Formats: sequence, C-alpha cells, structure tokens
Amino acid sequence: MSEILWILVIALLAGAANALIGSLLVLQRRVMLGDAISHSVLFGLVLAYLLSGSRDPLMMFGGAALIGLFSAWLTDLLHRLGRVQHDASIGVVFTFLFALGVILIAGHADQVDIDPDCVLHGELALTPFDTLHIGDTDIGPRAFWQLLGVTALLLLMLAVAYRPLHALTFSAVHAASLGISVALWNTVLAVMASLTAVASFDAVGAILVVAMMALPANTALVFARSLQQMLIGAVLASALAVLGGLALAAWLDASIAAAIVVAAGLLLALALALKAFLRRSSAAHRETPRSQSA
Amino acid sequence: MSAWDALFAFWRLDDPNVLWVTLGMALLGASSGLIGTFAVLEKRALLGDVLAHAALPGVTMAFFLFHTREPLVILLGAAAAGLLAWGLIDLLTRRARLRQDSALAIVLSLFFALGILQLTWLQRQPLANQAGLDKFLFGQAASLTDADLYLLGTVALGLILLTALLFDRLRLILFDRQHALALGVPVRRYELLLAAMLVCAVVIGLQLAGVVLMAALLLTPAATARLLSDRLRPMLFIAMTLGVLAGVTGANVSYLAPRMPTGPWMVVALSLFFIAALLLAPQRGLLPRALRQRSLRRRVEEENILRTLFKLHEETSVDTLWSQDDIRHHRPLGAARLNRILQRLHREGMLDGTPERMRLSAAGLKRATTLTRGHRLWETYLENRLGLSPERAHFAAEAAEHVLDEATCATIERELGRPSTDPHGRPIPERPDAAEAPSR
Amino acid sequence: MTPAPALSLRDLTVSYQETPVLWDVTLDLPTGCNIAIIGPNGAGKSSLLKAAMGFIPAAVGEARFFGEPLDRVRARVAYVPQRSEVDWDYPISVEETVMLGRYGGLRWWQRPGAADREEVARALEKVGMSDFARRQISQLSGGQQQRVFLARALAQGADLYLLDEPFAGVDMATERAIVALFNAIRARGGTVIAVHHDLSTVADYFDHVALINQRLIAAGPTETVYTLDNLRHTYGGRLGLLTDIGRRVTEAGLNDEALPPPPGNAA
Amino acid sequence: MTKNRVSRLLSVLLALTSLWGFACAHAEQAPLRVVTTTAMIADMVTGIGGERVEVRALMGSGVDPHVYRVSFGDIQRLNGAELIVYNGLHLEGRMGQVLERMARKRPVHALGEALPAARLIAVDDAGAHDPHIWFDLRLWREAGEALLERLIALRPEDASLFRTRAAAYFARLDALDARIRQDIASLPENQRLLVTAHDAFAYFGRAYGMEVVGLQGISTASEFGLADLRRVRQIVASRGVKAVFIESSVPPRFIESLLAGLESAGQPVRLGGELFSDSMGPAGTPEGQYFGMVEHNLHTILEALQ
Repeated sequence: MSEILWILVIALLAGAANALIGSLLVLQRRVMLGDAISHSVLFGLVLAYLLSGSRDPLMMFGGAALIGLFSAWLTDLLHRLGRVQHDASIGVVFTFLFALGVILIAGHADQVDIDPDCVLHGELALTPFDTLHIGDTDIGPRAFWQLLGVTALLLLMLAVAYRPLHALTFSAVHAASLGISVALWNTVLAVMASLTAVASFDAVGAILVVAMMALPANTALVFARSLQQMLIGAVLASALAVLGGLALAAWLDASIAAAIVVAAGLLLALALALKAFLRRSSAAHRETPRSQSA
Repeated sequence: MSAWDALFAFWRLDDPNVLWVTLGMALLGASSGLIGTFAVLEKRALLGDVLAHAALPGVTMAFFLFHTREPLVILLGAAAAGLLAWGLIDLLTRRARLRQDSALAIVLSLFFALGILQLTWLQRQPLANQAGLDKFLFGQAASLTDADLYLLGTVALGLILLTALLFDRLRLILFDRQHALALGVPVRRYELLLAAMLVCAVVIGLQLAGVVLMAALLLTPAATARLLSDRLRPMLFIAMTLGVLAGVTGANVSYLAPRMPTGPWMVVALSLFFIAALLLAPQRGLLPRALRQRSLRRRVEEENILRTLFKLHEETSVDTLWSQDDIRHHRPLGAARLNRILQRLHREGMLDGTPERMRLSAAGLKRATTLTRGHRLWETYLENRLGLSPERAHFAAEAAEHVLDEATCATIERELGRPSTDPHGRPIPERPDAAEAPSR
Repeated sequence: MTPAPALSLRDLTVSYQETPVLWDVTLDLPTGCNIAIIGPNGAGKSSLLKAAMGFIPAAVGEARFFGEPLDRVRARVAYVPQRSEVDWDYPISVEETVMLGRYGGLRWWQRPGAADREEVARALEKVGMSDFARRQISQLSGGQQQRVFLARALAQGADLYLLDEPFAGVDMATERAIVALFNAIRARGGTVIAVHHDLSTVADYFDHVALINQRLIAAGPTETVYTLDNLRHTYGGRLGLLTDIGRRVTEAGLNDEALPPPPGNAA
Repeated sequence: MTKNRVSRLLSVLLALTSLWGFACAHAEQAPLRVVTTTAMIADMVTGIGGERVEVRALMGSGVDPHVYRVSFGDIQRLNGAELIVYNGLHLEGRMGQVLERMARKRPVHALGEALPAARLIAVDDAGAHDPHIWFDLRLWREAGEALLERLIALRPEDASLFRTRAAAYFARLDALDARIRQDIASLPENQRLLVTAHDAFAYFGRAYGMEVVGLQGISTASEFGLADLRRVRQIVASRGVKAVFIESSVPPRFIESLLAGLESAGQPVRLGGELFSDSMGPAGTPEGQYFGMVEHNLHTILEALQ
C-alpha cells in the first residue's frame, strides 16, 4: 500500500482518538492535561530506558503511559488535597517531571541513544516505514496498530460507559448525587487520556496531541447541540483537518503534523466566523435570553 | 577537584562565567517569579507555557524576514509573536467565548505548529546561517554572558519598578476586575501592560531556560507563594525570593558536576520549595491542615464522651464507675473507636479507674462541668429566646479550648437570671472552680 | 411508630481550611414537609447539604437519609446544586439535561428506554417547560434554567429533594411555579429541603425551618421557631430594619414585591 | 517551482482518491535514484556514481541531522529511492531508527554500520559509537568502499564506471588526507588542540593527531553546565591555546560565552572561525561540497592556531 495512504489512515486515526478524548477533556476544562502528559512522559521514557537498558518499544510505551497517568493523578491530587488551582497544579507537575527527565538524560549524556528530541517526537511522515512484522510478513506500520488499538478502546469506553461519562462531564456534583463514582470515571478518563497522548505522540509527534485534543473538539462545540453531536463533529473536524493538512503540507513541502494543526486552526476560525455571521443575520428576529455568568 | 573544593570555588565567585550565570539566573528567577504571580492570580497559570511555545513562529519569522541570527532581532520577533498569541487568547475567550484552557491549548499548538511549518520550509531553502534557530527554544543557561546580564538586569529592574509604581492599580484589577471597571480604571490597558510584561519575562528567559522550563520559572514560585500567603505584597516578595534562591541553586549544581544543566536544576529546586510549602505551609499546608482536622475531630469526640459521662454521673453519683457499654448505650460508637478516645482521655488525666471501669477525674469533672454548663446554658438561652451576639458564639466555637468560654457562659447566665435548670429540667452546673470541685 | 426522619444529622462538624464552617450540628428533619435552611452568608447552609450528600468530607459526624446511609437510599434522594455551579455552555438540550436525572437508575451501559423518556416528558410538563424540550440550555433564562434543574430532580423520582438556593436569581413566575411544585411534592408525601435566602417569603413557602449560623440555632415548625428573636440571634446585627419591616409586612399579609429585598438576598 | 508544487499537490489528490499507481516505470537506462540524509553522503554518492546516479540529499545547509524534521516531499523522495544512504550510528536520531527498520523493505545503506566496530570510537558501554566518521578521511574512504560494493550490487552493468570514478574520488580523499596530516603536523605541538562547542571532531583528532575538547557531548541536544565550561577553560588557559572555534550547526553563543569568560579572567583567546561539523555550507559554495568543506575547516584551523 502506498505510503501516503498509510499516512492518511494513521493521521485520521490519531485525529479521531484525540478528538474523542479531547472532547471530554474540553468539557471538563482540563484539556491542557494533554500538553502536560506529553511533556512529563519524557521522564517515564528515560526511566524505562535506564531500567530496562533497551529501547524496547513496549517498555518505553509502558513507562511513558504510566508516568503520563501518574502526572494526571498527581495533578488531581494537588488540586483536590492541596487546593492548588487546577491549571497551576498541571503546570507544576509537568515541568517538574520534565526537568527530572532532562537531568536524568544529562546524567547519562554519553548514551547518545536517548535525548528529548529523538525520544519525544514521533514523525508522522516516517510512520509508514516503521512497520511491524509477524515472522516475515509485513503487517503494516506500528503506529497504525497502536492508534487503532487506542481508538478502539476509546470507542469501547464511549459505547459502554457513555452515560456515566455524560453525567460526569456535565457536572461532577450531579454525577456524584446520582451515585456515579466520580473518582472512578475520572481515573478512566485520565488513563485513556494518557494512553491516547502517548500512543499518538510516539507515532505522530507531540504538537499533534495538544492540537488535536483542543482544536476539533472546540470546532465541534461551536455548533454541537449534544455530547453525541460534539463527539461526532470533533471526529469529522479532525478528519477534515487531516485532509486539509496533507494538502497544505504537499503544497509547502513542509512538516505534515504542523500543517494538519494549522488546517485544524483554520477550520476553527471558519466555524467561529460562520457562527458570528449566522448570529448577526438572525439577530433581528431572535429573542436573546442568554444566561449571564460573570 | 573534590565536591567541597568546588563548592568553595563556586562561592568565591571569581570565575566570571560563574558570576554571570549565578547573577543572571537569579535575576531571571526574580523577574519571572514576580510577573508569574500576576499570571497565576489572573487564573492563567499556564499562560507562560503558552507564550513560551508561541515564541517559535516569531523566531522563524524574524529570521525569514531579516536573514539574521542577531539575538535582538530574534528576541523582538519572539516578543511580537508572544503579544499576538496573548491577543488571540483574549479574542478566543472574550469574543468567541471559548473555555479558557481550550483557548490556551489552541493558541499554544497553533503557534508552535506555525513555527514548525516554517522551520521545515526554511530547512529546504538555500539559506546559510539557520543553524541553531530551533535551538533558540532550548535552554542553555551556562552560555550566559555579561551582555545578557545587562539585558536581564534592565528587564528585571524595569518589571520591578513598573510593579512598584502600579502596585495599587494592579492589585485592584486582580482582585476585583468589576470594581476596577466601575471605578473607571482603564482595565484593558493595564491587562495589556501585564501581558507585555509577561512576554518580556518569557522572551529574555527562553534562551536561558528553554520553553518548558520557562513555564516553570513563571508558575512554580507563584504557586508556592500562593500557598504561603493570601496577600499580594508578600506573595510577590516570596515568589521573587524563591526565584533567586532557585537560580543560585541551579548555577551551583551545574558547577559541581559535569553535564549538569542549570535550568532543569533550577526547576527542580523550585519544585522542591513547592512540595515543602504544600506540606508545611502554616495555613494551607497539608500537614498542619491534617493536624488541625485531627485535633478538631478529637476534641469533639472527647467532649462528647465527657458530657456523656457527666450525664451518667448525674444519674447516680460522681463516684460510680461506668463501663464502656454504659457509655455506648448513650453514645452509639464503635468499640475500638470508643476505646481509643477513652485512652486519650486517660492520658490527659480526665478519667480515673481502668479503661474498663472508669469515672471522671477531678480535672475531667471540671472540664465536663464547663462543657455541660455551656451546653445547657445555650439550650436554655435558645429556649428563652434572648439575644446574644452570635459572633461571640462564633468566636467561642473557633477558640481552641471550648465551644463556649467561661466569660460567655457567665454572660448567658447573667442575662438569663442565673437559671438553675435547662429546658429539659436538668440542673445547670455552677461555674467549676478548683476550690468548689465536688469532693469525693 | 413515627417514620424515620428524611434527613438526620448527628454531631456533624465540617471545617474548611482552619475554620469550622459547621459545628456539631445534630438535627432531625421530618418527612412530608417543605423545609427551609436559613442563615446569613457563610453560615454553612450549602456546606450542610454538601456534607450530607458526601461531596465534602465531614470532620466528625454522619448523615442518614430515612434512617439509612445515603448509598442504600440513593434513588430516593435528589440534589439540585446552585445554578452557578453548572457549566451552562455545555452542549446539551433541555430534554437531555432532564434525562441525566434518570442515569442514576440505569446500569452504566444501559440506554434509557421509553419509560425513561415518558418520565422526562412528565417532569418537564410539571415545571411548565415542555415547549422548551429541544432548546439548548445555554439559551435559557435564569428562571428557566432553575426549572430544568427541578425537572431533572423530579425525573429522578425521589422522595427527598435537597435544593441549594432554588430561588436565587429567578423571576417571579418561576418562583411561584417552584413553590407550587414544592407543595405538590409535599402533597404526595415527599420532602423538600431548600437553602433559602429571602426572609420575607420563608413563612409563606415553608412549613419547617432550620436556622443555622455555624451551629444550629433552632429548628422546628415555622410558626414556633421562625421568630424575630431567633432571627436576630441567627443574623446578629446584620438583620437590618428593612428585613424587620419586610417580615412584618409579610406577616400582615401585605406582601409587596416593590419592597427592596432583604440584605441576605444579594444574588 | 510552482509547477513542481502543483504536481505534488496533484499527486496527493491522486493518492487521496485511492488512485495510487503512479508506478514509477523503471526505464532500463535511467540513472539510479539515490536519496541520502546529509550532503556529505550525497557528495560521495555523486563522486562514485556520476551521471549514472541521481542523488538527492534531504538535509540542507545548517541543518542539525539529529533533529531534522521530515517534510511531506521527503516521503515521496524516500519512496522513489532505489537506494537510501545514511550515516547511521545515531547521527540522524529518530529518523535513523526508522531507516534501520526500513532495511527490511527497501535497499538501505548505513555508512557507519558497514565499518568494523574496532575502527569506530565508542562513546559508552552500551555499544554506541561516535557518528562523525567523515572527518577521518581514511575511514570515510573505507565507508565509501563499502558503498561502492553496494552500488555495484544494485547496478552491475555500471560496475566499471563506478569503479573508475570511485578510484578517482578515493584518490582525492587520499591526497587531502595526506595534506591534512602534513599541515596539522606543521602546527606547534602545544597548539594541536581543537576546542569546539560539541564533540564532533573526535575522528579528526584521532586521525591527525589533534586533541579535541568540546563543551557538549556527542549529541547537540544535551545542555552543558558550568562545570563543563570550567573544564574547557582550564584546558585552554593551561595550554595557551590561541583560538577556539564555533560550529555551523550549534549556536555561536555557546563558544562566545567561553571566550567572554576567558577574556574577563584576563586570558583572552581568539575566535578561530566557524567550522562545519554536522552539515556543510550552502549548495553552490565551495563549502557546500565535501572537499571544500574539509579544506575550509583545515584552513580555518591552520590560520587560527599557526
């Protein structure tokens, strides 16, 4: 199969996975968690490398995902127990773990294998060439399987636990009053956010993670009338961004991941402009009882 | 050179590089600690992270337009991009009504992606000299020289002066934006000024600390200061001090061992300060808070048991020994829990006898009497619906010793005309006095 | 044998940071009543409800609903938070919001069925919001938002309704609709416990009050407990002349909306 | 230029509509399409293959190979290549790892990996080696010999041409190698010390008898600390070195801070000039070619330290 088709498929999967988890995080106002996880896992990668002494992808992936989860958990703990502002606790945790990672690397600087650049950032353009093999049969790029797995897990989570997640993202207090375990489902979300972030930046690079969590979800939010619509809209928006981004990257002969992000940004701008236009044109015959929240 | 020699050598500060880096990182720590506090109080703790990432397209654009790596040009490009990013965040949150964290994530990734896009495009162009363009965003504190020091010093001094001059206005806007608007303060202009100050602090720090660590220099001292104080002036002072301390620590560590980066160690130092404050801060610290919670819980538990025993004694005499079952008959409590409470009371000398068969000691009787007296006076008071300042009850409640102190009890007693029984017909005990304590 | 109280608190002490916001509250609230929880700002009214629901931890003490721990009777208790505590930009329609109330009765993989939808329609009908079923919640007025919340609680099919300031910032029509709803709930044996601010309406809306200012000041039927002395006691010096007059006006049956609201009602 | 873009865009659209199949018809006499990572490698491939190869280097001037960001066009370039030549030994960072795995599907040749480990400079116990092999011209020739065999294996019909051209290329390498040896030997013994920003010249030093000192380690991604600065400064001061050098792919301020520190301490040292380390000069200049680049480095060193 052609490399470009693989890139397209992998980018679509990465976009969908991040759009799904991103929608939930956007609604919970903790989408910067994606940024935090993708930085703090540097520490996990270095730790996994130093402990196992190898670059075995499975070890690295596990180490990264665990530290990602750890940082999400620590953030939550600081916020709840320490009563630190939520965004401040995110920032304190991820910069600390990142600094520890950099220091660990510096302490082992002679091991040329491991440095923030080549560990942290996957490169979408190279994914088709990094294939998995069973025996001698080529079964496709590793990134494809990785992201397919994560996307499947996310869809499974949404199919099985749509209702608790719906209640939780709407209002944690309401969910708790219904007897839905807020702690449990927040943990599930953190686990999935961590897995998605690690799987996608390992495959397609870190900038895509934050961008694809935030941009398509917010684009969908401009018009969505329900969580379901928002999830579907976000996946569609991410797909459009991927297509537009590939065209842009081809046009400029530039980084594909960056071009996808820019395309996703343009899409959001388009959606916001369209909404402003619609609102202006219908402002005349519309009652405007909008809640005033200071 | 041994570690000790190295330590002494560091503090002689006769090595010019050491002097520059130490001073420079201290200045950077101070200015970012100062300005970061404002960002944290504006509930935009991650703004520094975003602006640091957003500098990349400014760097690449400045290089593309002017074909130079001249630091001043590049810095100006980064600053322009930072201001643009701030404006976009403002637009997205205020006009498009996006959620704050979403707007931050969007601007961060979008600007960074624009930078990468231009980098990949540039690396294909026949331009010499582009080496190190992407390195601009990686910190390299040890390369700090006297030229940087002048810039850092100017900016830090400027930020501190501006803050001092505008302190009252800034404080007003931070704590009550609506009020400031109502007073006719040009809030937007001040917010823009704060953003410009933040961009300044970010841009001068980027080459020294790098993107991620710059975010920490802005945020962590401020978050630590927030734990230690509720007032703006002490917060600013604490954040700056911590920034300076961390800067010196980072420089020191990087002098002691080879290949030790200054910036990350500075961040580790800041994080350790934060952890210490989180655990130990007098008001907000976890440990003091847990201790206060525990002592509060214990006091209520103990007082309840004392009152129960007092009631039991009332039914018979102060000499009767009571079993744990008797107490549990009146106060349903787990056996193990009751046992623990009783043992504490024993240790405090409130009980006589064994943990199985007990009675109130003289001291215990005194405290139980005081409690019961307050309790019953209170009830009587409510029953008679006479006015007593609830603030006094409130202060009493907060007092560490007892819910109602003796002065309050006396007041109630006076106002009620020395009632002898409470609404339930139980006697209200006299004020306990060592001399008047019931003798056995 | 008398039925177990709808809500009973034993030795409840709640502290926030170093300050106890509620001190040693022991209180039984009966079933089949409309109960107001009254007290000045910062008196711990909301904390009382939240601690009872287990949203914030109690330093000491426990809460029982119908004589049982909350987990056993969760389905019988509905909680309505303050309007400001909810994200009104969430992409959700009125209908779906009310449907959220049915989620407690579903296993987490179950989809709501026809019976659930019927229940939602009925609840919307009761609060007079049937016409708005497909409207987005972001487009509702404050009063309409409050009604949707009530519908959601109703859809839960609970016996006990805990409401945190249901009248804050709502219009007169909604206020009347809510009161009618309270009375309907009481009529079928249900219980309403509401944190309330507007002293001028307490006597009209509620048959039972609990006066709180960090400790329990008094609790009981409105006619015996809701007295000027107790109020002065609860509010201290803050109970101004305006409130006094407002109350007397109400007692005289001269309820006049033109009077300025009492100081406690700064919504 | 624009036409090129349009065609690229068109090809994507083709791909997106699942009409892949622009199978590159393999013309019998078309030159061998070779893609290399760095320009040094491209230079060598051209040197050996002449017009019988069509060489494209992915990384341009001033690009740090370690953090090179792949662009859209690179996929097609890699995809269309009949041989991909890269340095290996982790020079290309993440990309190198992927190229390594690509070996299963495509003809890929890593110059560094083809050399016997004994000829390489080890940098840690885990078996990693210094990748800057092109600064030891004899070693580079050995790498070239392995590359020659690879090219011949791919295009046996061009074997004689390849061999002839390679012999000439290798002869130039040998000549330049001899000159460097001679010139460096002419330097005063205490000046045979090369101080740069990162450890790129270990092979150069080993081959031509110069001691090499760098502020940073092998990788440009790690940060140096004050201790490293102190170490280098002490060496420079104690040996009386005349000059230190900046590198093309490392920001100049690193070495400038060393210079400033030395000057302030009263031991001024000259800036010797800019050496090319991980990348060459812009195409079209003498430094944009391998020999020109090496000669530039040599002149710079000689002039500064003579």
